[in-house]
Amino acid sequence: MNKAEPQACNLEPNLEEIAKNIDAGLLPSEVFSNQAIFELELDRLFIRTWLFVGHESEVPKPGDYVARSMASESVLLVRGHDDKIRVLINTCRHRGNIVCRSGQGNTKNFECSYHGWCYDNTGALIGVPGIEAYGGKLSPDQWSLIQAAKVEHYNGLIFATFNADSPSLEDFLGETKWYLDILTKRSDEGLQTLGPPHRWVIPTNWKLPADQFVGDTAHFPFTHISALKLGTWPITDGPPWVANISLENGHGIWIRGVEAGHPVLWVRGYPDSVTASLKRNLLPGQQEVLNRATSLGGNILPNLAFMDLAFADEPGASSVGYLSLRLWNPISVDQTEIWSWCLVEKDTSQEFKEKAYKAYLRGFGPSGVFEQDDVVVWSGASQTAKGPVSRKLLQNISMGMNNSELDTSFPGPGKVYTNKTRFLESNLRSFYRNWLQNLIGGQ
Amino acid sequence: MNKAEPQACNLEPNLEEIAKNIDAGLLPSEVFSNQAIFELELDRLFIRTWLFVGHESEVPKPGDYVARSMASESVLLVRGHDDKIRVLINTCRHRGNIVCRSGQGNTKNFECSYHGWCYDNTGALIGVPGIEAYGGKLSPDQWSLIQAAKVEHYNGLIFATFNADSPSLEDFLGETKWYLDILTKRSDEGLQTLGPPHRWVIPTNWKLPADQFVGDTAHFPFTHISALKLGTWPITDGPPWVANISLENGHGIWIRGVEAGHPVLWVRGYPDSVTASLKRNLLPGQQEVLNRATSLGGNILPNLAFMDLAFADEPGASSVGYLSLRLWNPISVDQTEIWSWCLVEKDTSQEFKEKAYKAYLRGFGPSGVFEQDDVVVWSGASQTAKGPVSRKLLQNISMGMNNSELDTSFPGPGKVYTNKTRFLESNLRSFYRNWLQNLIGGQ
Amino acid sequence: MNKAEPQACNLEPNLEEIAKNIDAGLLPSEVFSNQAIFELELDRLFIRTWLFVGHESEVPKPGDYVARSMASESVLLVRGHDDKIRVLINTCRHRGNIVCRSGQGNTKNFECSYHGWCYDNTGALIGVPGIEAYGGKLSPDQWSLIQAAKVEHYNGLIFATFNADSPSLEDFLGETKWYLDILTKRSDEGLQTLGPPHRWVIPTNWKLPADQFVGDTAHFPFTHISALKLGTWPITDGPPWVANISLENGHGIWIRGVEAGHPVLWVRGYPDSVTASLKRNLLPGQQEVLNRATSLGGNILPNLAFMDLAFADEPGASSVGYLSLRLWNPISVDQTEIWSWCLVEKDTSQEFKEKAYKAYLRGFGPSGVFEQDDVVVWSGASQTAKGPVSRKLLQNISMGMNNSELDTSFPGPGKVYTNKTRFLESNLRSFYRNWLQNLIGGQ
Amino acid sequence: MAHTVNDHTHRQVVEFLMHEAELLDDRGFEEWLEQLTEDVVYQVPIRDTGKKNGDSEILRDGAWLSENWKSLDMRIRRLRMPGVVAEDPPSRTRHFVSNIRIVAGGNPDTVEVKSNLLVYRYRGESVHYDLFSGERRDIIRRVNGAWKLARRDLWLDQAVLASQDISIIL
Amino acid sequence: MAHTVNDHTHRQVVEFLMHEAELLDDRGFEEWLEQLTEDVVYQVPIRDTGKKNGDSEILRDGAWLSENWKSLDMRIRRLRMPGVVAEDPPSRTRHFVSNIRIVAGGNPDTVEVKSNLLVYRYRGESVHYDLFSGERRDIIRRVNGAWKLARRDLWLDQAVLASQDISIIL
Amino acid sequence: MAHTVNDHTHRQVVEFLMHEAELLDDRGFEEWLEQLTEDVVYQVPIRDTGKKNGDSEILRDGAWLSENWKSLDMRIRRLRMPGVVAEDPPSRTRHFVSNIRIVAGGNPDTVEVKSNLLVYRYRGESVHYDLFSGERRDIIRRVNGAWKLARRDLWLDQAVLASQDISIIL
Ligand code: FES
Ligand code: FES
Ligand code: FES
Ligand SMILES: [Fe+3]
Ligand SMILES: [Fe+3]
Ligand SMILES: [Fe+3]
Repeated sequence: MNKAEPQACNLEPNLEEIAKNIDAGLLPSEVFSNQAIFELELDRLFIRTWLFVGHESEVPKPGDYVARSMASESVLLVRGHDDKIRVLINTCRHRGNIVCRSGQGNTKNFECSYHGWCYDNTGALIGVPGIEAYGGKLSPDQWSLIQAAKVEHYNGLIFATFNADSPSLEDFLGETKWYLDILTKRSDEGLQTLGPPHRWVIPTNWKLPADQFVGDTAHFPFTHISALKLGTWPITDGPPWVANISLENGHGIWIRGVEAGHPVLWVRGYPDSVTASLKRNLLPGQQEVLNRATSLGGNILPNLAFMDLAFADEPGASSVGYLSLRLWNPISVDQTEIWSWCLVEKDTSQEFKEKAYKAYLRGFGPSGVFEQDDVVVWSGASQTAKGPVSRKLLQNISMGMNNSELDTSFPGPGKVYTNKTRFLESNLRSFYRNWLQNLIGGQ
Repeated sequence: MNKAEPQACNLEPNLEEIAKNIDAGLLPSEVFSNQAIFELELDRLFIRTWLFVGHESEVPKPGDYVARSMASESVLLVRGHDDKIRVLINTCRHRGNIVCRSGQGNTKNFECSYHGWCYDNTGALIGVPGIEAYGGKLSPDQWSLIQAAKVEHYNGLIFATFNADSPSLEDFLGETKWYLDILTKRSDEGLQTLGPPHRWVIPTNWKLPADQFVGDTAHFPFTHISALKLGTWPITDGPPWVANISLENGHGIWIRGVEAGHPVLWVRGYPDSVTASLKRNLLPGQQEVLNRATSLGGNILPNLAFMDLAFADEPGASSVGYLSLRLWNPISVDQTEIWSWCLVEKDTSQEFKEKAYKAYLRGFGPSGVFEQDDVVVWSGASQTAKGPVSRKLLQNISMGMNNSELDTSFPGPGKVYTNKTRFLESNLRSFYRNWLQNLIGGQ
Repeated sequence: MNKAEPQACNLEPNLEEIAKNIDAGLLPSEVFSNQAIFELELDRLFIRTWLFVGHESEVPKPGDYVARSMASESVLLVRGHDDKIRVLINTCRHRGNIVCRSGQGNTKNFECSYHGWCYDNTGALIGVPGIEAYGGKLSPDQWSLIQAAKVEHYNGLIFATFNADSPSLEDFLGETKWYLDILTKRSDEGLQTLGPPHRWVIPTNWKLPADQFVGDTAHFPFTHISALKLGTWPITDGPPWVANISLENGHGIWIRGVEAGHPVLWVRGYPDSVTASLKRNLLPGQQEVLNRATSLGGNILPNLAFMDLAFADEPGASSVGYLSLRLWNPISVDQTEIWSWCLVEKDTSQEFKEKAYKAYLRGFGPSGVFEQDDVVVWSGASQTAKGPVSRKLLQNISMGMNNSELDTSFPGPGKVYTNKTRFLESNLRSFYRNWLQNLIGGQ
Repeated sequence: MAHTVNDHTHRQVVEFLMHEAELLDDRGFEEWLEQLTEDVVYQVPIRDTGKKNGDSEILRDGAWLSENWKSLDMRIRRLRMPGVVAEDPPSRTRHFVSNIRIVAGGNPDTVEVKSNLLVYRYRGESVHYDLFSGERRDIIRRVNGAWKLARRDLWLDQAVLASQDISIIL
Repeated sequence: MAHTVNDHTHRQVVEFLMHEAELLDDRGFEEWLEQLTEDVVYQVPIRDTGKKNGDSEILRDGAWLSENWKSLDMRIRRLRMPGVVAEDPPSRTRHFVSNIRIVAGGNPDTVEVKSNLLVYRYRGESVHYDLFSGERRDIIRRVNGAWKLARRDLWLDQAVLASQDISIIL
Repeated sequence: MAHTVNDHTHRQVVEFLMHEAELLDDRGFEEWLEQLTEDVVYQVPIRDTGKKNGDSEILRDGAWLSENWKSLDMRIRRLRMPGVVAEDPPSRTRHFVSNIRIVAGGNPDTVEVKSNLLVYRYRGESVHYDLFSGERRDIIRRVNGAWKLARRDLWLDQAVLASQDISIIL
């Protein structure tokens, strides 16, 4: 179908000028519509940095695999027969056919349907029909499936990178690890995904959802005004407190909660086992965060967003705590595929899990009453950014730039911005500064 | 869906060579398919010149607004609480969300659904939730909605431009005003639109419909051979007379009618009040034109076309006069959105209005028997212009170049071309010459 | 609809490096996804070389025409009133409207629906309404429909080229003629098409199907493993023999059959008249080929592929011999329109023809059990070639490069590669070498 | 949910709608015209995008089509003429009529019937097709024993037409 | 192919489905809710792309929607609120319900019915539309003489959603 | 507009068509095959774009499919094989059958029935889908008390196929 919409623009971007603007709290709209910037993002950011690909619990047994996308490169996340997790590019080395067309499964081998080249579940080329035809010049070990240069996980969250020279995952996450611990180490048994990830494609540049998740707490009472009235958001006592925590490498965390001293952990409805284990597994400061945050979200530049929150499945029902993960898969300058997971602690009851999944679905899944509203504003901003006049405008990301304090008493790492108004965009500035650094540094 | 059609070409256009060809009555096909030319058109023509946006009668009361598109920039045509008409770019200054998603309405304020920035109906930023977070550094008056640099109207036809240095609307229209008067000043009460504009998207470069409206009287008996047989076109006496009137700034008017001395005003079926007022309001020469033209059309470069004609709503029924306006909204090099209005004098009867609206619908609306045929030829020419051989061909726009007289006895301004054959393309040459001047001059 | 797929890449191709890789048996994936390469192909290959357009039997009578596409330029293959076959570009010389919108027919004239210019069935401009308006400056003979520079046929296969400086069709076909004779001269009465061509659009770069047809015999037992089990492929005795025959100008032929001395002509089920005429019309060596090939296919660079084979219409039924032709029409870098014909000798029985058409439909038409599988692998390879990592990979086309013999005892021309494994890609290397030569040579 | 018409009438009405759609798709336009009453009213209103929640459209005084017997006859005569550029070669249409709801049967010779309409339109030799979606609100009247279409309001679901024209009969 | 329900019930069930679809398209959401039993179960499962031939999907423990009366009521209340960004202006929907198959009638007050569903959704002022395709497997129960929807399983045919959201009721 | 078959037969025919479509969408191919007579003729002709007004197609001697029981059985056996590249993972199809018109019932055991067919086909994990639109002209025959499909002509509305293949049963 035709779209009665303007097309992406093709101006040559001036990265230095963009840098200056970001420092001044201004963001050129064209970062959301310029085709050249999108191509730079793929080349200098996405294929050079760590990308989230899935959760350990999705491939529990040797031979298990799930199909994923790393910046629209189709890959397979596989647990090999050696129990090692790899990320294999889903492209046959012979003539490029897609090796595996299934979304998930368990297999010993991947056999290409074009000429029968056969790879085992570690990616090794183990069968070439007619190999004699190569007169001994084809070394199978040089024609195995291309693997991501590194695959590492942090408490079950699996990341991969195509860049062999990248820092380690731990270094890449840096200060963010302290916060990820809060989400992933509450239970001795760890997290599990509920159901397969949701996948859908939305008409927006990938950075609009990413920058909202990194720190845009300000949109909440406006975009979600109707959803907030439904009675599924837990009500707590205590003076409201909101923070933007800017972390190394463009990552960021936001917290919506209460000031210290008014514990809200109870809203998550954890079973005793989790309440006990989190006391053992988390530092006191981390426990304090859980006790202050009714919701806590963030973005790990570029492609992983998360939100950890307490939410009820029905109006007036008790709330449960779950972790939602989001993967941004950039399809084109104005199309992004979302992958979305719901995770809970393994040692919660079946009833807790069902409640959590429904709370997730009805709130933040593709049919969720919060999610629906976000897509509209993201696609709106992505569309105006193509207008022949609007694409030359500067957006304003200076909120809190001249009125926020660093909360030095906060127990966690990073720059913890907060202010009385609870309106902040600190993390957005840090996100865009770092994003641009990748584009420039990659030159 | 896939389209089994070639794609737009990307050759670097040689504007000087195009200029020479136009002077020789030749037009390179690639002007309809070259992506680089399309981008030049947006940058150097559309966002620098006057664009038609609507009719005064569409926003009669303070607070009334309609959503419009200026070269695919989404704008709002609003009558502010101060009764002044403005054109506001529909892009929130904060983060670029679409401010207003409604097609029309009446409002005091436009509130952005992302973070609640609120603009009044003059575009002024009057509310910023959490403004304290800017520490006094955000001056709302610097973050109001962007307005078109100028908005002016000519007898109710509203135009706007993004270019503060443009000439006045009156200067831009120039000689064309004399003809617009004929269409807009017949009644003391002025014109009114009937119904909302029709909008549809057709697979053609915008210049093909525009150049037909500017002066292609020659296609009429061929493209419309079947529609002409239906008995809705009024039959008049008098020797047929056809003219191409080339006007300043690439505008053009064509007339299909009769020679002087065989008055045809009666075909328009005006009520007495209009017949009387047009005698008062129009110059004798203008009255003569109305008495000679069964139909009169034109194009104001780039985006406004019009046709004023007498037409019957049913075969054999009496004809009524109405004015049809067309706005060409370029979506891409081969997609154009059409906006189409039907207008009549306010002081005609309800019956007259209904008859006029049906005559318009059945003839020239998106389901009209004339309109349908035009889309086919426009899209045909737009498609061949992409062919790897055809895109290098020169089209012929020399009709009448070597055989037409300037009718110096004609009462109106401009170069009035006419000839015995009644086959003319004079206005097309003037249209393209001026179009190119914009592209070159804008360098 | 949105497509959750990466976009074509735009890197500037390094043709010299591609040449080196091809010599080493390596093929950069980006040849299937790079937009710049696609545009070079149109400009330097498709519009400069001979393209297949149809079969003589499709336009048997003066005035007969069929609409065709030459590299997405719409053309008409017409037999003029002078009984001469021409290829006319379907673009009106006046303003570029499509002259004829019908897929086939018989006509004296083509009249343009825009302004009535009328061309006869030789393309001559014979009518210009209002020609007086040109003041004698319009010479109709300079404004006739553009014709292909040359139209020639080889035994009924009609080719055309836009390049007046191209070699003759006979020189272009060169060694391939010897093989085409086998397919086209078996009967004294020649071939006839059965039904109109099938047309469908598949999401693949055109070279993937073309390179499979030129010599990829290796995919057969893998891609078609299920179809081969259905009992429609004829079973013959004799030691299997497979060859890749590389011919001048990038053309290639493959044969799947048996070694000499185990005649398999019988599988084609020809009537006596054909069995007799092919003995008269074919050289002994050509007859030997027919006696060794249960199937024989090939590709004439760039746009014609063919397959001549014996196939049963139902499991277990007797097989019949037919010729299938394929035209690759490149729509975009990742979209190809296929045109597909089934031909048989005219002097076969009605029953034979029906059987052949059903065998074709069920095997290799758009619903054919073999065809379906091929589209999947072609589109798979075309899609991975867009991945930000995969597009930089080198595919392997070295099969047989270091282990194949030239069969010098084979009666036909060209380099006849064969080996014991029957796995060969010799023709692919020759195809790509020649393809690249066109792109480089055209600079 | 009461049966507003008896089974016999119900089936007749359904068959009338099926027959009428078939005539359009088979290009039996003249016979189709015979299925209309002489005073037929055929309207395709414009639906605009309003702001107010709960109001999925504001129907102003506009229409995509506003026809009577004479104007439909005019359109159909044109479809048969040589040189009808918009429909030569003609579109192929397919009218998918579903969700038939007979809403009133006060007068035994007049039936109000709603149905959902999806029209697939294909033209020429591309792979492109158009879809039109909407609701029909018809009034069918028995004239001399035969059912005829007396009024049709087709509420198209689009605000901007996703088709280059309406050259077919919807 | 035995008639599992009598003609009368058959027609009632069909009319129930037509009425229910009409209420959704007419934005009569509150009245639509009244067509559901209080213990209604409304599920839209996820279908994933499995490898095994013969298995066109693997239904794991996921869903696009998993609703009950309260959660549907919540969604509908939201649709009526000012500031419901996702549906202001509201989508226009058209539910095309066809291939109605009444599969069981053991209990005279409970009917199992399958149908095919195509939903056309248009929003705003573009030329873009969404299509949702799937099969409904419903259980309809007679409550105090009126048929009510007691369970709906909608098997959507997509694995990756070709729509930016599901903000409408399918 | 006369009732050409009685209500009972009418309902049986409709249910036959619904059941047959369900079998295809549920991948019950072998059972579907049992719904065909042994001498079944299954044709999908090619419609070409002719010039003459009034002739929306010229049906020449070509077809997209031209099948009998054996060839359909062959296709179905293939769909069950491992390594059937075209359908692994399998397409999901939805056959929307509407506008059912029973056109003749001269012989009580043979019924001619036309219907409109829209097929939605989804495959793999993209957001892409195919739509096939056309008219079915079927002959249904009663064999030993059970209705069977004896002949199907499917008139697709496309001239150029808007799908990469026809690997499903339409
Ligand atoms: S492409 Fe995979 S084996 Fe050839
Ligand atoms: S984008 Fe409008 S208020 Fe933030
Ligand atoms: S475009 Fe063909 S006559 Fe003018
Ligand atoms: Fe949000
Ligand atoms: Fe016209
Ligand atoms: Fe093959």
